[in-house]
Amino acid sequence: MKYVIIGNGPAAIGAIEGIRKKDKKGAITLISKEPHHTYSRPLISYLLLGKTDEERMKYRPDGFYKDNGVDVMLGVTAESIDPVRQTVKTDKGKVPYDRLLIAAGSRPFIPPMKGFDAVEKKYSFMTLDDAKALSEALTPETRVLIIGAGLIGLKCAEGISGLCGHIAVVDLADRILSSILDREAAAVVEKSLREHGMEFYLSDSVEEFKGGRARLKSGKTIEFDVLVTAVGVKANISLVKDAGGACERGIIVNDHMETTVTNVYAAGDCAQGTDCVTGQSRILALMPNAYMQGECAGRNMAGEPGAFDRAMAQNAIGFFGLHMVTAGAYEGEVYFERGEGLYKKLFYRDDRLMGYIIIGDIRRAGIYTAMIRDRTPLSGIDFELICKDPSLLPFGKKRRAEMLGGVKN
Amino acid sequence: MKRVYVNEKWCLGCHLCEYNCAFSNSGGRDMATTLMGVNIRPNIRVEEGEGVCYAVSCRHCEDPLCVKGCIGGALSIEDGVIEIDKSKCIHCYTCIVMCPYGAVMPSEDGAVQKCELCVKTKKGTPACVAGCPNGAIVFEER
Amino acid sequence: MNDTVIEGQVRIPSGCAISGIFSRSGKRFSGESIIRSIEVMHDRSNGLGGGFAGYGIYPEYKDYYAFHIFYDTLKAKRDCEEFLERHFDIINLSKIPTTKVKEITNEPLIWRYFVLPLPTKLSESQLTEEEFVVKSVFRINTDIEGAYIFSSGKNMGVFKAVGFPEDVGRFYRLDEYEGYCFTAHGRYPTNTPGWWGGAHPFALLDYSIVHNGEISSYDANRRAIEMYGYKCTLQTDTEVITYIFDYLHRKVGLTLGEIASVVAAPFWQTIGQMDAPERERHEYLRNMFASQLITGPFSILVGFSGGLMALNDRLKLRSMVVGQKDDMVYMASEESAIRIIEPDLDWIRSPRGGEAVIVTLDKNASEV
Amino acid sequence: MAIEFMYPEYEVLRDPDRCIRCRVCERQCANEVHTYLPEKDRMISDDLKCVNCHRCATLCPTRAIKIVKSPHTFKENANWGQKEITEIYKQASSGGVLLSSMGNPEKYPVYFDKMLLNASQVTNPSIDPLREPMETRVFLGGKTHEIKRDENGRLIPIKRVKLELSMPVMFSAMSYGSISYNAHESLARAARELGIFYNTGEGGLHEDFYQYGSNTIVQVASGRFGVHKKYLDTAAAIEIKIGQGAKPGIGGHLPGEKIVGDVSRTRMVPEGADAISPAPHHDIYSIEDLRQLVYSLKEATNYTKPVFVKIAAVHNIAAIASGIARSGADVIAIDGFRGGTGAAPTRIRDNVGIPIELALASVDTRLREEGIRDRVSLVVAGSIRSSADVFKAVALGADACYIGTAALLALGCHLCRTCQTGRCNWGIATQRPDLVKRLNPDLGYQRLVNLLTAWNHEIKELMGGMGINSIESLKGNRLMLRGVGLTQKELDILGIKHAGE
Repeated sequence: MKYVIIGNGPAAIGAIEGIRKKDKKGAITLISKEPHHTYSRPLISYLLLGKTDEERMKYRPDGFYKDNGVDVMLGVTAESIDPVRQTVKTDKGKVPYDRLLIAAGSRPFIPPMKGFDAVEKKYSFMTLDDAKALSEALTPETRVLIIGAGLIGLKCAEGISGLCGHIAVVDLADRILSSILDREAAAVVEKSLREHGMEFYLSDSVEEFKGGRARLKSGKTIEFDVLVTAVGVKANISLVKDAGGACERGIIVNDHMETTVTNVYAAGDCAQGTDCVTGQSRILALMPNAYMQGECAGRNMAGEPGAFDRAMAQNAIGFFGLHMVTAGAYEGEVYFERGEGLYKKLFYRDDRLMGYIIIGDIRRAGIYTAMIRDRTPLSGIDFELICKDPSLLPFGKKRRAEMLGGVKN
Repeated sequence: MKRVYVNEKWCLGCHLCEYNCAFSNSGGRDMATTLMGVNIRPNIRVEEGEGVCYAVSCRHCEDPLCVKGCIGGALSIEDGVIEIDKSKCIHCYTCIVMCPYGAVMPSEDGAVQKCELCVKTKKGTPACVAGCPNGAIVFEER
Repeated sequence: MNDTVIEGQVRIPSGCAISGIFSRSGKRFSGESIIRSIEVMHDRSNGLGGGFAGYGIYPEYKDYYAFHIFYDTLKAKRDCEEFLERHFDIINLSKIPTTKVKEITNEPLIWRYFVLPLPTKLSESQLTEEEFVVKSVFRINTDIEGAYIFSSGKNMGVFKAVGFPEDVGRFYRLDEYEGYCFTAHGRYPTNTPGWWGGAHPFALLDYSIVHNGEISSYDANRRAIEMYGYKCTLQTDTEVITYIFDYLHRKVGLTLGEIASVVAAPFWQTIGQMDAPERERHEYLRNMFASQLITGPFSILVGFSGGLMALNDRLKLRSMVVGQKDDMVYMASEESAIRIIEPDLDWIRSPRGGEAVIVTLDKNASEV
Repeated sequence: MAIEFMYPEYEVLRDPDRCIRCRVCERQCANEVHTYLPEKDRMISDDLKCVNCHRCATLCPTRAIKIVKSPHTFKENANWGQKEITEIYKQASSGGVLLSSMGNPEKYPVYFDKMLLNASQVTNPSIDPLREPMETRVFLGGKTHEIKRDENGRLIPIKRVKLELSMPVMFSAMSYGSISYNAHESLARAARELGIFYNTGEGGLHEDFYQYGSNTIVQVASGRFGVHKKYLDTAAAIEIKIGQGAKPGIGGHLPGEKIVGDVSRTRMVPEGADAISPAPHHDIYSIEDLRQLVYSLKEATNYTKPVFVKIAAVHNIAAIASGIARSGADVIAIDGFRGGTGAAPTRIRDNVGIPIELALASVDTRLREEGIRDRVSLVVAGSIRSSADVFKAVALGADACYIGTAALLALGCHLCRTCQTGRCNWGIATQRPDLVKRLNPDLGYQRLVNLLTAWNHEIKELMGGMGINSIESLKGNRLMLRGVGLTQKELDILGIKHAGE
């Protein structure tokens, strides 16, 4: 069996580990445009922050490819696939496959902005190379303008906060981290970030760049030396789309990570699957999902059936020591608790927990995540107790015996 | 594979496991001097409720969500034991969001800590098990 | 009697040599060969006791109990004879013929009586004849100071003394006796009493026992057997073993084979592997006769009317071999003791621990 | 009374350099001796409540706690000791009978400690138990020397009721109620694993333990609690309890507070009602009455089970045992004056009865003199503390021993002798659920198995040393014993010689 994997992120690594759980021998070829050993992209902000280095950023140890018998083609770009002959055409030649995984991820999306092309120092914040280039452009006096107050934009802001003089963030949304936080929660985080010297221009956008200045829709102007665009990403779907596979915003996959093209799978940020909380088909561009989709794809490619139907939004992020965790969908009734160092919202509906936002004391939040993932009926547990304090106590003896005692009921 | 299992029927809520864990992972020579005045942060924690008590520590899942979720590759499985490489942990706490048992937790320095079955202390039986006075925590194949 | 403590006052452990010769056909042979046999094992004795038992030696008095008695004093003889006359019909009495041997000293008066219980006394006692005899023997041995009956069977006799067995044999002129079975004993006691009664064989009625060993179960066996009317006055292994055999054989009615399964019982583990009926029998015997189990080293030869049995303890902690040539069966502590009298054996083997070797006279044997 | 003249008997010493305030002691002490003072970040203790059970000291992870006898003392007096004085105070304060538990702790001679064992040297070989089989299997029940044969002359085994024990030790009667469910489960499981027996005592048999019936001796005592047909049928043997070594001549009393839930159901006593076992069986006022009960029980169980009669060792024990041996009983169990109890009046416990060694020796001798030793087996109890005690008892003439206190020690008992309070910190003599759970039978039973496995090894070693490879050759083998420091009278009663003889 010949496996070909396009991509070198967590989905690709998950696929390798998934394949090898079942098939120790089949040939695996990995094609990646980036020339680097697999590394963790979210770590690039920590690299700038000095909390990690290139060595420690490696997502898997140096021997990983060799230990798993992977033939690696780094710095090679996959250009198209031929689903009939089952080959991948790359800029270095054709590679045949029996099973193909597209784990090509996404690329920055930059909306059309007047004068953008003329901005001299402009960067994205997606890759290791992006991060290195950005950091080289910074001096302690540099004023940085970040377009986008989402996860990427703000992690970038945190990452460079010690390397530059000033940071301004512009976002069209009325709050920061609009994709994961509600208004109140966002305010909590925003306050903390402002305390670290950041400026926010929300419900606003750039009308025009001119000289070292951005003029906003609201009429405000921001002077800057370096521009970072972190508005959003676009899934890399063209390989499948061109081969006639179904795509929307991402490559459509089922619970087995199969695309509509025979023997072609997709996983990670380029794939669009079902959100187990909402039931909607969407891209869940999150590392845990990417890995688990990749692993599921790998197993299925190696002939071991098994679905991954537990994809959901789940985020853990921190800025300057303020931690927040979120998961699921913010729908239904709300349990709200706010106290010293704690902001907690639990969303529940139809006898199940739908989602949560917790800022501050995030200990044991995984118990809530599991309840969302497992659709634990709230009527079967002491919900009041668990709202206050995530523990195994509300689950009852029998369930605990399964969880802690290995007892199979 | 041998794992730590907890039978709450026999848990006395004495919290010795917590102290034994904290001591074992401290690398200290003597518990009294090592833990004197220390607010311990054990990898196993006793939960208590109405007439119920039991200890919770990492289950060392076969299919561990924490490892899959770890964005930095800091968590890994070595011979079935889920270990944390603290130097690679960047304190994102994705693992905490992933763990259904609440068994992964931030340590004092911010990196996550979790039960590693005392493999790094090289004492064989995990300290919580060895010190449990009532066999409520066992280390065995199931 | 001097100041030395003797058997009965103290328990004296001893090592020994034993030998036995048996003619299946009942052909009588001289006691000379048994002397030669036991003499070979000279080093297994230390001169502090030797003795013999002969079966078929008194054919002319075969219906009478032959009492061999040591007397320390004439008074003892008088008292004893008075007792005997009151209870028995004495049809013959004589000194047992001896030869002066320089190695044998301190000899007591040694007398022999052929007797039968007085019918009136016997019926008065409401005992069996044998029981009457046993009771009388016990009474004399315990109550009449200085008198000791050391042989009380029919058509058999025990000859023993302090000295090396070969000297004892010559002393008693054993070569002048003829019988179908002889056993011999050379003693190596680890103490120095000088009492003739303490020498072996030990006999009661027709049972005579020569024994090599020192049993560990002694007091358990003694206290158990004493419940059944026996008195272990000598505190010797041989005495208690003799009583156990007498009890189990004569009173309880076990066969010699069954007795072997009691006194040298198979281990539970072995019993557990037997077929059901066999297992149940062994379980029963071990359970019911638990106190008759003998442990510790022993090899014994049990002489009885018409037969001879050899038995080792269950672990075979003492040496013993059995050989055969034609109708003759030989049993001894050492092979040399057999080869000296019959170099050309049909076979020779070493019985396993607890394995009873029983030989009896052939059906058409010439002599009983 | 305004002033109590009591001063703590023990003091809790806490090493401040070692106490890490983990508060394990506080959580584990049912007597509430230890308290944490958060404002001072200190542990304090109320010594007066301490019973010296060592739970805290044992669980303290830093060994910071020591319990010491209080040096606080009365003026020296060879006649009025601390015990005598404080007992007066207690009674003057309460007006009640003094109660205590476990066995007689007073300084009477321990004859087991004055007897030494023999070993083989040169003249006969010792036997290596690692190389040769060493048999400790014991049968309890009367023996017969009657022989039956079939037409072919083959021996027909006569069926006799009997118990087969892998070794000459059993767990003595301790009722469910006086000890906990988990203690009972530990005993039952250990008995099964070891191939021996445990005894229900007079507390009935919890239905959960019917599965251990073939290793269970059920007791029929004067209160007849928990006795019914199925109870008898389930058991391997039935024991009529006449007396108990710790309290000969008196009955028992389990207070109503302990008669709850399963204890009530198992005893067949209404919840909250006191369970009072009368001093005598009111249907046994004489030996012939005993015979009737023995045969009633045999009838009720179709002559399938051995019947034990358990008596306390009292002055004329030999004559009593002789009577029992003739009553149809299969086993006589004799409980010496050191025997344990869950609660007994102190004066009775400490002053009534005789030592088991002397009782055993005289009973064994008497039964042999009367020629009836084979009719019954003798089981002795009353402070058998080690394999050596077992060994000496067998050499004196016992068929087997009962152990109670030793078994409880194996389960964690620290002999604090406050069973009567029901606050056993070791989960043994209590019915409080939070305390009962402290005894995990998975561990408890294993410790019992370990203990007796070790004892059995030791018994085999001792046997091998004296050249005996089967326990029946030890039974009554008093030559293997020698006395040290005993008077001629004592030696005579024990039927042994003095060392050196």
